[in-house]
Amino acid sequence: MELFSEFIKNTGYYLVAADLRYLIMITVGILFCYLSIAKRYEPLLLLPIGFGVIIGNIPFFKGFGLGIYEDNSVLHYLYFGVTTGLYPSIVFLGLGAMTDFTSMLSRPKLMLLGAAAQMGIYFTLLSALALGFTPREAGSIAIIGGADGPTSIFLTAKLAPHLIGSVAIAAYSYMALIPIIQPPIMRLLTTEKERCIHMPEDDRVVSRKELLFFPIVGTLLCCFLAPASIPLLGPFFFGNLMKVSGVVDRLAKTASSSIIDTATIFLGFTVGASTQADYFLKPESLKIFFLGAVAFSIATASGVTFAKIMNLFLEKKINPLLGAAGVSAVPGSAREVHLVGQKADPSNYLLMHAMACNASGVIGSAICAGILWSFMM
Amino acid sequence: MELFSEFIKNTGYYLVAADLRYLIMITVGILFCYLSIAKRYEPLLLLPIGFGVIIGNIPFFKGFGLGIYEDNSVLHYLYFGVTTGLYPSIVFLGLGAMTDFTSMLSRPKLMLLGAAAQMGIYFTLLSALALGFTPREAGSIAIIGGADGPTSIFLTAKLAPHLIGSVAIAAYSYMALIPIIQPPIMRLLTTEKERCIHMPEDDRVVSRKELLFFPIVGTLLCCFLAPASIPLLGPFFFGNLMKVSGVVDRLAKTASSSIIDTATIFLGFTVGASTQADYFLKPESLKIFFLGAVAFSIATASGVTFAKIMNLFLEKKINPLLGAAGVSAVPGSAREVHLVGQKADPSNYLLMHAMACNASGVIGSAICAGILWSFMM
Amino acid sequence: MELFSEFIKNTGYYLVAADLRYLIMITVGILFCYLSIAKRYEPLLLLPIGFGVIIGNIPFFKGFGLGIYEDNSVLHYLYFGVTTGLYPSIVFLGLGAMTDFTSMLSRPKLMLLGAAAQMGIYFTLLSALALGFTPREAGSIAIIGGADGPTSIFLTAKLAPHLIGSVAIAAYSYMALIPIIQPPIMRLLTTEKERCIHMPEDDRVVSRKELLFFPIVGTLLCCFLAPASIPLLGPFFFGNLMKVSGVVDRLAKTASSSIIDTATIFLGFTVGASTQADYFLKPESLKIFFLGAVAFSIATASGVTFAKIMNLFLEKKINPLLGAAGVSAVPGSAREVHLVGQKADPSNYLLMHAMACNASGVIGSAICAGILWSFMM
Amino acid sequence: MPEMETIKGIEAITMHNGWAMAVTGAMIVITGLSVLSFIISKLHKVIAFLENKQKKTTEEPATKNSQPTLAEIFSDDPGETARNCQILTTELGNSFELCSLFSIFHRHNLPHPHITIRNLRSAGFLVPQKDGKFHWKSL
Amino acid sequence: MPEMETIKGIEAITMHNGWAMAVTGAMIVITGLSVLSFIISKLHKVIAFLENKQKKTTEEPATKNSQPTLAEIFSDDPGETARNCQILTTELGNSFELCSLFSIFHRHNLPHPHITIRNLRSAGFLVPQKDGKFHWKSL
Amino acid sequence: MPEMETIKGIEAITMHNGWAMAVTGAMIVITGLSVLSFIISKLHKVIAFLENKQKKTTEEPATKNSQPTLAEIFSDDPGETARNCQILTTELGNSFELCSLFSIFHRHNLPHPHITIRNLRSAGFLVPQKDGKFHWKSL
Ligand code: NA
Ligand code: NA
Ligand code: NA
Repeated sequence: MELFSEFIKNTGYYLVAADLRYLIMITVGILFCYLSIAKRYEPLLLLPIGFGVIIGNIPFFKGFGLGIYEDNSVLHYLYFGVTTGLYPSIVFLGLGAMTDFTSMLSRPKLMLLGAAAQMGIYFTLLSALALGFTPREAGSIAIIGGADGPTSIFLTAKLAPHLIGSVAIAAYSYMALIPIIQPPIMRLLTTEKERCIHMPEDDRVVSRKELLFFPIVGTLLCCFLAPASIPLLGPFFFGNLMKVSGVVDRLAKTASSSIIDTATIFLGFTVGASTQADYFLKPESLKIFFLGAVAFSIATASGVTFAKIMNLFLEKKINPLLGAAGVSAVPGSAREVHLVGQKADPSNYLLMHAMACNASGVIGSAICAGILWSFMM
Repeated sequence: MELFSEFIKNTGYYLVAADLRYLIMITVGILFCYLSIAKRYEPLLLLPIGFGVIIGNIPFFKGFGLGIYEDNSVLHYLYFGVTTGLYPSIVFLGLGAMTDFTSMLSRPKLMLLGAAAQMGIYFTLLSALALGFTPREAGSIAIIGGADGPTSIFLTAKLAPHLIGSVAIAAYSYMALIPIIQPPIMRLLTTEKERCIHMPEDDRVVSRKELLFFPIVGTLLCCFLAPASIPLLGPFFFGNLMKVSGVVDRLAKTASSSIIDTATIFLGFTVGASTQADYFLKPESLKIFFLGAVAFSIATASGVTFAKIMNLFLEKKINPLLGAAGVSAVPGSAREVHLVGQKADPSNYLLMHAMACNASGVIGSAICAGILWSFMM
Repeated sequence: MELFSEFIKNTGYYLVAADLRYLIMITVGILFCYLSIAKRYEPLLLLPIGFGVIIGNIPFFKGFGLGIYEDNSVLHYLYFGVTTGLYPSIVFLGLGAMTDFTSMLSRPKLMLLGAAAQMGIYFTLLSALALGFTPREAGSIAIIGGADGPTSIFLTAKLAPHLIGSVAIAAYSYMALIPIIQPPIMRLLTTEKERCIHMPEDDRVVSRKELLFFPIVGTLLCCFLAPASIPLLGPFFFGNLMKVSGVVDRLAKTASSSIIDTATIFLGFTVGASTQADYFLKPESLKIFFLGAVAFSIATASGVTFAKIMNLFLEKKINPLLGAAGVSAVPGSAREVHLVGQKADPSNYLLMHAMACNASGVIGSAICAGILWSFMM
Repeated sequence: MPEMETIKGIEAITMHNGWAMAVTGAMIVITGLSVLSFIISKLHKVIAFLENKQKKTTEEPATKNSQPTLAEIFSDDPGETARNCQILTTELGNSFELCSLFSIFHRHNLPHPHITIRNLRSAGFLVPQKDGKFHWKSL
Repeated sequence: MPEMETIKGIEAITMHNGWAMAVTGAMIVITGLSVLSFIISKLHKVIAFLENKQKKTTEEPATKNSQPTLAEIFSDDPGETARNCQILTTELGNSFELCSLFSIFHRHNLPHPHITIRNLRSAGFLVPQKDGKFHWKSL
Repeated sequence: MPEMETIKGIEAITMHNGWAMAVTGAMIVITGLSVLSFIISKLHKVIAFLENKQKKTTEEPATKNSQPTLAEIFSDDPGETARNCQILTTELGNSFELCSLFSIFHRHNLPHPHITIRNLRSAGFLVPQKDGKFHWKSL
């Protein structure tokens, strides 16, 4: 009988009564699952995270090797790939093997928009410092403005591991909410006439040699500039070289299927599980969420504004909506840019150009991660 | 010349002469390979284990970093996934992504049989204690009655790691021997008339929403009840949600192919290799084998008996053979139930119902693992 | 401003100016990429290594967790599979699942050539000792003569981890250069008449049972003889048994695709990255490169010579070119043998026989790795 | 491992609290699965109830909200349509089966998915592979 | 790494027992592969011998034992046959090629595998996929 | 985590050197991507230049060096051709699509790849699989 009552005291039902925060988090997890399945908001990210949130918030008796923050638990071992930065690096390997740089290589000017959209990062850095976060925490929060999940997780794992959950949840939430966040900002900052600017369609045929040179040139340039971005950009350009080389197709295929899928599953699941209520539900998390929204908005705004500034100097005007695609959030932001453009002028086709900005935004935020990391030495 | 004689003394030939137990184990390994290839008894499990047994019992010079129980050996690193419980968790992820709960959801009553068949576990627990095993060892041995390989390995890794080899070999051996163990017990406990009971074919169409709700409801219910089953049931229901959601097909496909295959290969191979004769060939192993046979038999018997008890209260009688499928051992026991049923009445079709019991048996034994683990805190 | 100059001092541009050796290595990396893509020299190996060399030689600020030799860096964790020998073992698992021993089983005599070609290993052992290397270093360098990348990396990881980069680069470079190294030696040591010897085409039909017995017999024989070769030959024969058994096709398929591809990518990439200039560019590396060339040449020569000696005793002469295929270097050396044979007599068809020697050469060099390792205890 | 002087038999069971463990354990698993079984048997009713409720509150916004915009981007020019489709189908990876494509179009409520696909094929934007799958022509 | 004052040349070889290592190593690998080569060359004879012996002792139980029962489960109703086949073929995974199915039927000594498969297809239980593989209709 | 008495606002930014970090960081990323953008825009010219230069120095050895020897190994006997092709195509793995085979033949400058493949098929050396891929007949 004693054993029975002991057991009852260790069930989740008993434990949750003592700490209702778990229920809040489980509701959040279910909401994420719902959004990913019913609304199809970035399901590859939201579903694993959502279910991870549920699993991570089932109350359990501590000190027993079950929780993600306890040594020797299965979740802890799987989480190792997050805290060391392994999963983000591996995801970037697969992303590289999936990314087609043709569009970007034929429109190099658009790369600048991918740089401009990173301003959200630095603005958020200042805001986070002003809100009282330490510099290392502020750097982790700022990177949410890069709108790139693995990059955010990687930098946070290096700078402020205790914030991984909050930063990841914020980053992925806002990436899923791109269709809600970006369009009003885009419309606010552009005139109807600007939104109607057509982009020239076929700038130039990109040769196979260019595609081959790019990952090597890109590695040398970006990684020399910010060596701390090696763990992200190294695998990224490696994956891309495997893809475009055409001589190691089986490796490229595995990298862009089994390898990235495996890393995605465990990354999402454990990041979700790391939101254990007693670690996660703190005022800081709310602040981070607030800052994340600021970061995304500023990033969008600065991309658009920069495009408008460029237009002052360019003869052939750029559609300033494209600036919003520089925040990466592949391919969500590209799609939004395209849709807003089409609303203004149904014959306007911005998708390929937006993808070019997207690709450059990924590189841009990885560089920023390297820069921020090296600042916090 | 000295070097040569030194080398000879370190060959397996020389070493095996000093300890013939290795030869016994190698014979067992070859037998497992034979059964899996020639008789096709659960080849996905028996072949890796069988070859692992061979590899693990090639005599070698100790203290050199070769054996599975020596730090720094390749086998030791691969075995890490067993001792930490990682492989079983990952296998459950894949199993979830492969399991179709439609059959079970349309016949909820049959779930009880999956619970009843777990009685073998508790009976074996008592027997193992009576034979002088410590409670933690007894718990590990008892779980063999769950007839679920990964579950057994997981619990043993947590409770009594020194028994992993014996428990795993016993569990998998008896799972392969299901066609020999179960039918006599089924026939002994049922009348010809009972075996002829037909089951209604189409109970109800299961909607997609039910399939979507089930993994979440199941997680909340089972994991709240026995939080220690999270490492098994968490990934299991996660895999299932990925499958039924239909929005992350590429992840579900990778989970149910590359990921589970990889875990299966290394799980089987290293569990086999962990049967190194000097660790394995002990009186305890024989006792464990004996208890394993008892566990399987009692599990089968209690499933069948419970079905007969249910029939006392039900208007629409259940075919009691289905109780035997509650031991899980997917899909072996379902097949046996079906075949015994068909022998009694060739027009009797029990397969889908037996699969429902199977699925519930998997959940049942994972819950039992959680219960036993939490008892041994 | 201070921050800016601090940042500049930490860029690769600034650091490389202080140590131009990085530029040398990056050039080597680019050369490897070029050879693999443009010349298609063993791209599955050279491309990952080449890009790894580039990544590993981007100068960075030490003590920050970026370099492969720094704890806690992503590269360091990925490199773990090299230093422990895990990647080579896993590659051998996949190789086994891809290797078809039919050709070798129907021509057992040719196995001897696979043994003879290992003489290059022992000759190099003596040379390396004479050049002042320690016995453990000499053993690692000698294994280059086995012409088998994973085997070389495995043994070096066990005996002299500080040489992994040099040994691996040497082994893979010469494997890529097989078409340049082997033909002159073959021609030098054989007469036109010998090169024209035809080999009987269909020696014997190999039954499925033979294919099934072989991996088990091979394991018992080779691993008993040299237990230290278990980590290579164990997975190798395991993979092969999975393949030929036909009962675990899904496992065999995963082993020969996702699993080996993943190990190949990370093995190549991290081995390449381990050539960090300040660790790699030393006089020893040059000596190792020199000894590697010697090893390959002697291995080729001894294979050919041994075949000629066998011919003294055989009634049905063997084409001595086949000896050169005993160095393994699958399938490059088999192709060279075939091409040189065809040059002498366009109707001569040596490919299948050369493949038999190849397969035996792989086993031979794994045994030699075991022997050398056990000598250095 | 049990030592020589281990207590055995009934005594051992009692000492280690075996009876309580067995009874409690058995009770818990049966209770657990019974409750799950009960909930499952009611699940479709709960879902039906939720659906009715939801239908009333969200039916209209749901149709207004997300997908139609995507249908709009389909133009008469097959080239543009192809590019639009390509972005809709990034989730499919590099190569895919026509039926997956069809189901995506269907999900997005695009008009005449069959005709669209046929047009894309005949215009060469959907390139058949030898294994029966298709990939997009590089644009 | 060798130090400056390292002994080199023949002396180094002798000191480190190099000659013995090289000779012994070479001998062992040649002996090993020779024995393996010899065994391989006799393997088919050993197998033939074992097969003959086994045939005498196990031929009858083998045919009695496992597979025929599976043949029995094939009924006239294609629906039932389909479900039976499905359980036989769990090893194939979700999608498979007809030839794998055929070889499983063949292995189980089922009568007329070709006809069975054709019936299953025409009855819609075997659903063709675009990639030439098939999956079972959900039952 | 920030303590209670944490400095906040502008003061905190200044104290932690925030302004410098933000300005420097922004400058670096914009400079970096601008340079990359510039290099990319010139890349095709660099490549064209390299190609011209390379053409002059390596055109002849390139054709002499590696592939033609492989073309030589194609004989009239389809059996031998099959085996030759098989070794050329180890990179394809066990099963492959005809188009991959074709591209390898093409890459090796073999004469009439289409005819060769057709001959190999009709002679049964290339065995079609159900999924549209092919494998080599075991030789
Ligand atoms: Na970005
Ligand atoms: Na069970
Ligand atoms: Na070799």
